[in-house]
Amino acid sequence: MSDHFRNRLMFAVALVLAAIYLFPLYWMYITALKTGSAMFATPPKFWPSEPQWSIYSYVWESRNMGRYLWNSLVIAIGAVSLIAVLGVGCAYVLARYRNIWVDIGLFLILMLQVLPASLMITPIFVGFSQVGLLDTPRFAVILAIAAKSMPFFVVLVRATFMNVPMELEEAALVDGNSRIGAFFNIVLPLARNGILVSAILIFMQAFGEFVYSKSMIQAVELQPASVGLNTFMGPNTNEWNNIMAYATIYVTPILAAFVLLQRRIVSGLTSGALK
Amino acid sequence: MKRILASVTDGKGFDIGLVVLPLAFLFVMSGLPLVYNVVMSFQEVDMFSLGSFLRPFVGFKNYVDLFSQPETRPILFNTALFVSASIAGQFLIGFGLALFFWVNFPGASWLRGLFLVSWVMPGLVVGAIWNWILSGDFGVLNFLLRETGVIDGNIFWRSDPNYSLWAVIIANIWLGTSFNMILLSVGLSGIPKDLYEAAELDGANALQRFWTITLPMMRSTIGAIIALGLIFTLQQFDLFAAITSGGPNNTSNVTQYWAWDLSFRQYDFAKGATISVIMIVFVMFASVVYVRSTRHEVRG
Amino acid sequence: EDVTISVWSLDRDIQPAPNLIKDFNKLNTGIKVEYRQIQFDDVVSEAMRAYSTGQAPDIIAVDNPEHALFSSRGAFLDLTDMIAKSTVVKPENYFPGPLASVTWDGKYYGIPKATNTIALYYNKDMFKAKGLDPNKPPQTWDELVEAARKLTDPAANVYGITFSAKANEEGTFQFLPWAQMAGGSYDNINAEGAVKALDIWKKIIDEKLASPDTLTRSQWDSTGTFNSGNAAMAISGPWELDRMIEEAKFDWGVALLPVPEVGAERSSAMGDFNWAIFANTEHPAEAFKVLEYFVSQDNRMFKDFGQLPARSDISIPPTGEPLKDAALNVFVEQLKHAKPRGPHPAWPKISKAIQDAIQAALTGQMSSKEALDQAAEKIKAVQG
Amino acid sequence: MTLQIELNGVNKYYGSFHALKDINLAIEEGTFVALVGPSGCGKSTLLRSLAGLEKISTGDMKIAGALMTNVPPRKRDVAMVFQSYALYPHMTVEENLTYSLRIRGVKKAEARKAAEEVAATTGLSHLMKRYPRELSGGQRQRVAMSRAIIRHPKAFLFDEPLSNLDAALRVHMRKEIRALHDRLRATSVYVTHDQIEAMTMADHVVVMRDGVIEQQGRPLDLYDRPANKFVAGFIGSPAMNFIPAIVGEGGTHVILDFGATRARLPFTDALPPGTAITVGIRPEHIKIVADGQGAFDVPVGIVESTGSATFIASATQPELTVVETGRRDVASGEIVGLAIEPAKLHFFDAESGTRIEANEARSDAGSIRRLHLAEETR
Amino acid sequence: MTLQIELNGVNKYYGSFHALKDINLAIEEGTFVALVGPSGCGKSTLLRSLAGLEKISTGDMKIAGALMTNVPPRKRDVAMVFQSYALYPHMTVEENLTYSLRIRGVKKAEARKAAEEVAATTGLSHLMKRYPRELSGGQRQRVAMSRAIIRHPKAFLFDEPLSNLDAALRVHMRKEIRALHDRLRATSVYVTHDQIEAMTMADHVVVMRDGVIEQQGRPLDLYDRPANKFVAGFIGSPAMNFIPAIVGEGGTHVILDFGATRARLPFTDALPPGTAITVGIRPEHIKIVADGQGAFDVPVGIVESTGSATFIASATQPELTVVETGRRDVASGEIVGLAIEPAKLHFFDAESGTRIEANEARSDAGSIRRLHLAEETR
Ligand SMILES: Nc1ncnc2c1ncn2[C@@H]1O[C@H](COP(=O)(O)OP(=O)(O)OP(=O)(O)O)[C@@H](O)[C@H]1O
Ligand SMILES: Nc1ncnc2c1ncn2[C@@H]1O[C@H](COP(=O)(O)OP(=O)(O)OP(=O)(O)O)[C@@H](O)[C@H]1O
Ligand SMILES: [Mg+2]
Ligand SMILES: [Mg+2]
Repeated sequence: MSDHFRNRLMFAVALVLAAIYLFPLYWMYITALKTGSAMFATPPKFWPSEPQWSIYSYVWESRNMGRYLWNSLVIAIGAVSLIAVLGVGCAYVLARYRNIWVDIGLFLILMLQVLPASLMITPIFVGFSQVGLLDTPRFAVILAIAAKSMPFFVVLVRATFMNVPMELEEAALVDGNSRIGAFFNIVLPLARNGILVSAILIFMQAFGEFVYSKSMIQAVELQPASVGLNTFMGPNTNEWNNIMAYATIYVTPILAAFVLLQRRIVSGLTSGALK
Repeated sequence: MKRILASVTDGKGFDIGLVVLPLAFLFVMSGLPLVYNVVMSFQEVDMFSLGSFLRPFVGFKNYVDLFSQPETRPILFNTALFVSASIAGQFLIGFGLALFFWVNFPGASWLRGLFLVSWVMPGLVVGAIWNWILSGDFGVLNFLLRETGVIDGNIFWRSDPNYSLWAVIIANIWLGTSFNMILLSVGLSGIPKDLYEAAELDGANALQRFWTITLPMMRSTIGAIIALGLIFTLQQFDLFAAITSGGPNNTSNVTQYWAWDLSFRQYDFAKGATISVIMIVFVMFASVVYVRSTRHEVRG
Repeated sequence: EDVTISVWSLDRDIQPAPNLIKDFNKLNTGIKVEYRQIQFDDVVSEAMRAYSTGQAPDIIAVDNPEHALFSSRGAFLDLTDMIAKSTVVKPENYFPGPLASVTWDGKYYGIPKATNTIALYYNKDMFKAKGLDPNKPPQTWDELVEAARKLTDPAANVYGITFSAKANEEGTFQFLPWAQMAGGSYDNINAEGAVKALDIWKKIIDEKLASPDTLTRSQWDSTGTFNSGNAAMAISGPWELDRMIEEAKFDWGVALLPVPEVGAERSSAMGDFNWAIFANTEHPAEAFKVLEYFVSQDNRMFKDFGQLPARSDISIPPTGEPLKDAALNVFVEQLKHAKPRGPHPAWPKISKAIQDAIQAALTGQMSSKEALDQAAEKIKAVQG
Repeated sequence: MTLQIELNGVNKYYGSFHALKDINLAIEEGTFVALVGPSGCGKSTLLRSLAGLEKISTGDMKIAGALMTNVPPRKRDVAMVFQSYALYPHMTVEENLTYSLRIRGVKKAEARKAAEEVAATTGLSHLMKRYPRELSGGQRQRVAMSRAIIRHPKAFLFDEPLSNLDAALRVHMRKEIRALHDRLRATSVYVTHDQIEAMTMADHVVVMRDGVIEQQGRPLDLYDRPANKFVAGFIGSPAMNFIPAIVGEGGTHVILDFGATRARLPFTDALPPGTAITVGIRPEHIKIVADGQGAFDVPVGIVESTGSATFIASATQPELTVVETGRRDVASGEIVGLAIEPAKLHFFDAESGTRIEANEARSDAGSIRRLHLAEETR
Repeated sequence: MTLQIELNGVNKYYGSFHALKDINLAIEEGTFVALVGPSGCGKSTLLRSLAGLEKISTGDMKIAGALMTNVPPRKRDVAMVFQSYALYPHMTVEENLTYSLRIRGVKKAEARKAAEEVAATTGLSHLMKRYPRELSGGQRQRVAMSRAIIRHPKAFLFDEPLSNLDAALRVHMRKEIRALHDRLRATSVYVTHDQIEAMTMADHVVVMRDGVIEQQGRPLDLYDRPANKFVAGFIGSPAMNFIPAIVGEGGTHVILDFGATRARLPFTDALPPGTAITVGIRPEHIKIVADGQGAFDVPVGIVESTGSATFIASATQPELTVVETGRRDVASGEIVGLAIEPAKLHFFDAESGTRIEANEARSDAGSIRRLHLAEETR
């Protein structure tokens, strides 16, 4: 069996797996194109009989999606930056040592994210309103998301730092770098796989964050896309096709962007470093 | 002063600073709300007294009340089942996919990226889609199973008490698989190739290499993923809201959905908080297991 | 300096609140109204959180069963005196159901904003096809079941009827009218009639006259299957009309909810929101003025926004769409029998007890009697 | 004996880099082969190809007569010591050692006994419970070594297995390895930079350069009759001295070219006069004698002593290195005579560097005419 | 000269493992120190402590007079070659080399020039754009080496920097390192297992065993007067031969104990008769002579030749190793005589192994009485 054939075969299998896994995505796409009731039809239709292409422009305009997406982007970038700034160092230290304090730190970090956002929002809202943070609602949401997602980030990035040989950092120290310099020049680039992927995951989460945003951001102009999506949900009505169209518009580009980004997960970043 | 400064750039001070800062941030942002919830579970909470800590103290009354309710036990059982089945499913499928895409065939990295989709789709949309997929009459799952001859009659995934919890588990596994897969991929990429070469020369076949090299070398990643997966699963309630609403008759109800339902549907915040404390205890246990497991990690 | 009044409601751009506010602000009355849209699901929790941190708006729209939650605790302003003096707001103009939902302890704590109810939609084409008279929709429960049996056609993927018995407020919303028609009520939920009602539901589910997914499906999704031709009848409200006109490719009609037996008392559910003013508002008078303006615009409610005003003195103008007009007539008739859920400050818990009972019975885990007895007990405990 | 390992026209490319160039090699069963060559010449690549870890680009490779193209490494039954050790970081020393046995289903007690035996010979007994990260460099290398020799494979592949060990341990290990090889009658391929290892352990030495096999044969054959200048310089330490020279008139003597000065060495072979050649003299074949007593005189350059031997470099261009046993009291700058055994001279083509075979009828020993430096000019 | 590196009572524990035991060391500025010792004796640990990578447990360490306890590595201005290389895997060779310069703010062009120069001497010029994973073992080691020598630090720390290089390259690098050291007048500490490196490069050799410094001093002093049996055996390759012996009656001769047989060597020192001692003879100080012509006769055991030298082991217990230059035609089993220079004998206490100083009045060379094997019994 030649390599070429094996590659072909693997690719075919991968396509099938992806097709299965991506089915919900496909369903989102075609539901957006179906009329409101066609999606309830038995048997299900895998291609809409009358695709409603106009729905995209309708959804985009009626909800002023540009603004929503912009806000989502601001919030997600803010949250990822904050988390990265605070979390990377923390994860690094937790990976570097092996003692009781690290255990305690890890334990605390895990425990601090145990409550679902829905149970956290009340106390956070109360606290934020008292210190006046609600006057800058997007910033408040960024803070809240950062707190919520940082433990996730720290725990994962810590696991990547575990793979970076200590000797490389030592070599940098002997070469005349400070701890900070060695961290940025050596350790960080070598842990980039994990950091990148964790950051992507955090970004996506923050981009779609809903519970904090809807409570803390009262002005529509500042609300993110996730809140905008819910405007299709009424007391007795759910405009599913619009919801799906809306989701399509915001999922597709992000997905595409991150498919590209995560390709940088290359294996063996540290290979060749040590004897 | 100079000493302190030096320690910040080169010594322990650097490390302590890096940890203390985020921990302090976390403590304020997450720790206090946690405490707030715990305190609330011992109080009588009036929906209009949410803004203050000073509420009538009722001791363990909330706990006693909670455990005297008939649905409590099945819900706790459901939670355990939901969590373990979801994590097992996500992890196994995720690991399988990660291993599959680890074989570096052309296109692997692109396709792997597409699996991130479950992470980026909004919860509302995911819930709705699975709602349709799992629907008894027009559900695609039933349609496919029927067409392929696996089943004769429709399974009412959402509404049959025997299946309802599994309906949510299936959806949740789908949701969590990408998270597992992508992070396990990262973990796999961190294992030095020469270990596999050595093992292969030592006569280990693929399965043996997996058990003796891959798994132990990924210990820290796996530990982290399972610990986080547990926490995520314990927070998952979008899917319950969308697919079964905990029904029928609580057969698919779990603590997190119940806590949410109590707090935000029945406005019984104290009970909601009480349940959350039970969850905290559960996670505490899991965290201890995780932290202990880090003892055996291999440092590169 | 203008007085600023803040208003929260779930209405979005094509719905009343934001438009009325825009019009109001144009009047330059010295009152400036700010609007915030909140999600349907979060109205109460948002309101409570805001209220307890002193950030509550002046005016809010709440769902009618939750009104008592606030009024009973004095969180809403008692409007009785202002209404008495008002030339715009006249209690006698309102349907009794909506009005009851804003009343607590004999006082008015709000003003109904709009209303709706449920009735029986049916597919006339299918009636014809199955030899039923499309102009004689079922009148009683037995007829309903009988019709459903005839209409059910598994081979064609058609159920006789669709409705929602979901484990949330929708389940209660759909079931309560049945119980009430047979002499039950939320505080007498295990009445014999209510048990019978639940038995009928159970029969429908057991015989697969309705999809088993009825237990987990919302009204909107259930009615979707009616629209797509997979159910011959549907119990739902007027919010469906526009979608149905657009998507249902068959002839349909609406009938009053069937009653237990001919001549029995009619009853129906009552939905939609009420306006209220928070008790801690700094400008109660101005806030009331805003409400008065809203009320004064009730006659635009249907024409411009497609919602039914909660008032008996405003007739629904014809839309020129015969199917819709016919349906609306039925709904307006049905509205006369609509009863509020509660009012009771612990309504969510009462409702939860009822949902649990419905689900327990329909999944066969308890008999209808046992399930409703248990619910009654829980409700009693809630009532204290 | 059967041909155990056979390589025919093997080529290996890393991207565009040609790492192995048309390698032809036939190793008989039970042979101990030393693979030597300068750093980066492709030794590890060849070893890894034999193990099946590297896919060869063209050519074919047979082990025990069977084509190996699609045989995975674990089916080849070879044990390998990696140049980079490749220890399993998550296993203790003992687990590292017994890994291959456990994989084969050897019983625990038995595996442990085997591990203890091997550890005893490699001096790891007291480290069995340690993890690789807690070992010194040499200890790690010994674990790598032990991990290979605990097995009884068809072939051993050693990639510089002793480079980080001290002399005593190295001598000991050398013996152990050779004894193991003899006991198992396994074929061994041994990469080393240590001359002594290559010469004393191997039955067959392969010298590589830049991906090409320059020469192969029995160790002393290589030492005595290197096929070209490269092999001559590579085998033997300190390296052979090379001096550019020209065959003198009549073809019976050579004129050594030290830049400023010349020296004349009689030479009985019949080479075309005027041919430009390179003369090679091994350091151990030159003796320091009193000024005027040798073949020619040179000023002394750097003198280094290791205690047991003294390295004396001449201050000439090219420099000549002489090894004398024990201590030798010459000072830098002193003029000394160099006595050269003519039978030990090597001749290479000046251009191509290939060996020019001196015929048996060499000038008799001792008959080299003494020359004064700069006596002769071209 | 100032004391550049000073260690006082330094101890280092890894958990409960005592890796460095009360190390006292004073190294003057500009000295080239070779650190040798068996695998696992603590050489790397000492080097890492000097670099500031390992926190010493007790004792103190001064560099240039300043206490180093709280001085971070980068402030010590030392360059180190790691035993495990520790190359930056995400940087090309060039980037690896220039890293330390770039940190110091050296301009790009300048850094590149420096890198090119170093790469030229280490033979890496054509590999500048490669990543470490694309290099051979020896090439990696050269990168590690080059990375250290590109700098001009106060001190160099080398941890087996040449172990994976071939002989020629090693000779070349040795010269380069020493030249660099001399040029920069930097203090260098050089860990090596290579005897020749230690003896020829170093001004000062430190011999360690099990975390303890056994002896230190000038290379030839260590060779000539090892303080104990361990050092004697460690310095010199092949290692010194040790034979248990007893001082004979009158204290003027020793009786060598070969198990089954005895041999007698006259000895003029006045040692208490009957003292159990160990006699040490270096292989290079024994000459093979005709049967009956030497101090005593032995049967020949294994004979190995590296071309330039022949190692002959006796078939006695203990085994005696003899090194002869060039090829020597003796066959295994043959009986040969061994001529021993009496002045080159070493005596050690049989129990403690410490050196017993032979006074100047040794028996004159050549006067060793010829003995037949088994002539004498206890
Ligand atoms: N992390 C550790 N935990 C326990 N013991 C250790 C650790 N690191 C090193 N050692 C032990 O300390 C001793 C000294 O180690 P070191 O690396 O200094 O040896 P070395 O002299 O450099 O040896 P080699 O020549 O083999 O490199 C060794 O016996 C080693 O096993
Ligand atoms: N992945 C790679 N990409 C490009 N070139 C490579 C790669 N791996 C090895 N090489 C090159 O192939 C050549 C042969 O490498 P190999 O490791 O076989 O050398 P070696 O003979 O073992 O040298 P050493 O004695 O230094 O270990 C080297 O020049 C090396 O730079
Ligand atoms: Mg190599
Ligand atoms: Mg070492």
